[in-house]
Amino acid sequence: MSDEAAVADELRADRAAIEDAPAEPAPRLAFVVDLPAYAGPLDLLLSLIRDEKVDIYDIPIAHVAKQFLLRIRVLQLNDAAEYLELAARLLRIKAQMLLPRHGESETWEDPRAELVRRLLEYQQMREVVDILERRGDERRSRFARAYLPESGESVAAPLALSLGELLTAIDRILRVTREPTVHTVVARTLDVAGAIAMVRSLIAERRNARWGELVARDAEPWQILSMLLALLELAKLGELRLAQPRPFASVEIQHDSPGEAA
Amino acid sequence: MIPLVKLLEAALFASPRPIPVEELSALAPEASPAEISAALDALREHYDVDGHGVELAEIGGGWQILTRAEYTEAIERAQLAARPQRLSAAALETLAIIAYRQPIGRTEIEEIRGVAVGSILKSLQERALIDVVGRAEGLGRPLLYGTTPLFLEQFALRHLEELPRADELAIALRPAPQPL
Amino acid sequence: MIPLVKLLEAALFASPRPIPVEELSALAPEASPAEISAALDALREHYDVDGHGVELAEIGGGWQILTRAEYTEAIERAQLAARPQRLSAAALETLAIIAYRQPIGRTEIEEIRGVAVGSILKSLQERALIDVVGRAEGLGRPLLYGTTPLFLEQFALRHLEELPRADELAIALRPAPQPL
Repeated sequence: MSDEAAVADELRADRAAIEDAPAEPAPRLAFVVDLPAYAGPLDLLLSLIRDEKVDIYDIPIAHVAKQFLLRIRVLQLNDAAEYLELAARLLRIKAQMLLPRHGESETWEDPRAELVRRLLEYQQMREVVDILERRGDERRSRFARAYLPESGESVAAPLALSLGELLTAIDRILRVTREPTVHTVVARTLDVAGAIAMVRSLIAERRNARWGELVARDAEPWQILSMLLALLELAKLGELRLAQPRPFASVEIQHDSPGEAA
Repeated sequence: MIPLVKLLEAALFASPRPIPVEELSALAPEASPAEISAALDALREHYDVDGHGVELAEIGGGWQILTRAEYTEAIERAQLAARPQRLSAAALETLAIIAYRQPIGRTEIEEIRGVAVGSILKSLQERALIDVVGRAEGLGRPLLYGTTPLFLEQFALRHLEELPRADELAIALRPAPQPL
Repeated sequence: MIPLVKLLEAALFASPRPIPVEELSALAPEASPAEISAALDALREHYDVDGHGVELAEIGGGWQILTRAEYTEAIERAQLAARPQRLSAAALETLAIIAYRQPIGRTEIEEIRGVAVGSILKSLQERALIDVVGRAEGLGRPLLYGTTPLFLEQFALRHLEELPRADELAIALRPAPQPL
């Protein structure tokens, strides 16, 4: 078999391994009792490199890629997509390593270089995490004053507002509202109860009102119908009287409570 | 101070409410009630004799450390001067919606936020960050809200157009292309 | 204790959060910065030498009284106060990156961590440990994040420079990211 054919075969097998990874049920390994929680694919890869005691500057890619895929399967990782992406990258590097090198070896660029750089950067960040964790624990082990007796009258303090806070708020809104400007038009059912409540509150305040005050000029048909039915209902209940002085004139609505002079 | 007094001091300081004496006993199960009581006396005396800014008080069956009354006024004055209040996330969101959609009615704001905003509108209005700017047509003629000049002042904006456009924000918030 | 020390103690006792030095100065406008500083030293020394259950700590550009760690267990056992929850590893990683590289955008954080961080950024922001500090130039003008004063507080840092510089970490590779 030629080199190219061998590489192609490897790649086929690798692709199959990736495609299988999430679907295949995890083998229940007896020794996997306490699954460590990984913060991400780089965390997993880094701990693999540590466990396998390999040199980070000279990673045996084929071996590490295989182990990496195995761990993804065993751990049944939830964010599998991100882990699989790194797995695919490892296999790509492996393929590049398998390809015969052309030209001078000095000009050959190690396909692992970018990965190593990222791993080192990630490891550096993990060091900071350790520091933060230690300091956070230290602080958590000491309490601040918790009991705050109520003070007398509290005067409103001046406001501290930043544009950043406002932008953040908009950010949050846009995250939950996908299409903020598009409203879906749905058929509205009549809201007679709402209209009744509104008329009642209006005539509780004033002796009379006119149709034009109750229904806006550009009211939708359902609003006009709701109001009409509400007025008829209230008239039937004897709470108000309707009058139209002349044809096409605005309907007048009068408060009609018993015991009051007309 | 002896260890028991120090423990009581730390617990009284850390507790969100006054502590009844039985609960103080739970702190040091090996100490007798008489020892707890003596320790409380020692702490009170220490604060009084040594001249501290705080004192130990038993109020309504619970023990608490209180700031001495003579300092409270100075403290409140300094706090007020140096620690301006912040708006809650809910209030900021409501304010942001009004800034971008004004004039806007309560129902529309509630549709976007998914929760009632009545009391928030009221407090934003009290702080003069928003105001009623008109009434919508239609049933019930709901009130419409808009931002005030003080709003611009607070955010150091010359005019509303200085806010980033909503479509710019939407682009910024699109899921980024996956790394790796 | 002299009156100024008592006043500062009263104010520090009354506050659940560190009090910035400016606010302490506002308490006693007639005192010079040197006098304030001397009074703080006197208070710290009093707590240490006299053996109190609390101590004075310098955190996030301000001063705060905290209980001594040795009493925490007993206080928790007696259920008088509870320690706040720890942050997840994912949240700490994201915070670490923001602390060192601020102002930094989401995409950049995701490149380093290798995972999406949208929901973590949101929850860190809700906990007020980070905030939007600006927007980057360029397409979409992405939001940039930075740490807040509360971040310093929760990790008992006096200021960001207290974290080791990138080149002091065991592995130094990139030109030092601005420590800010």
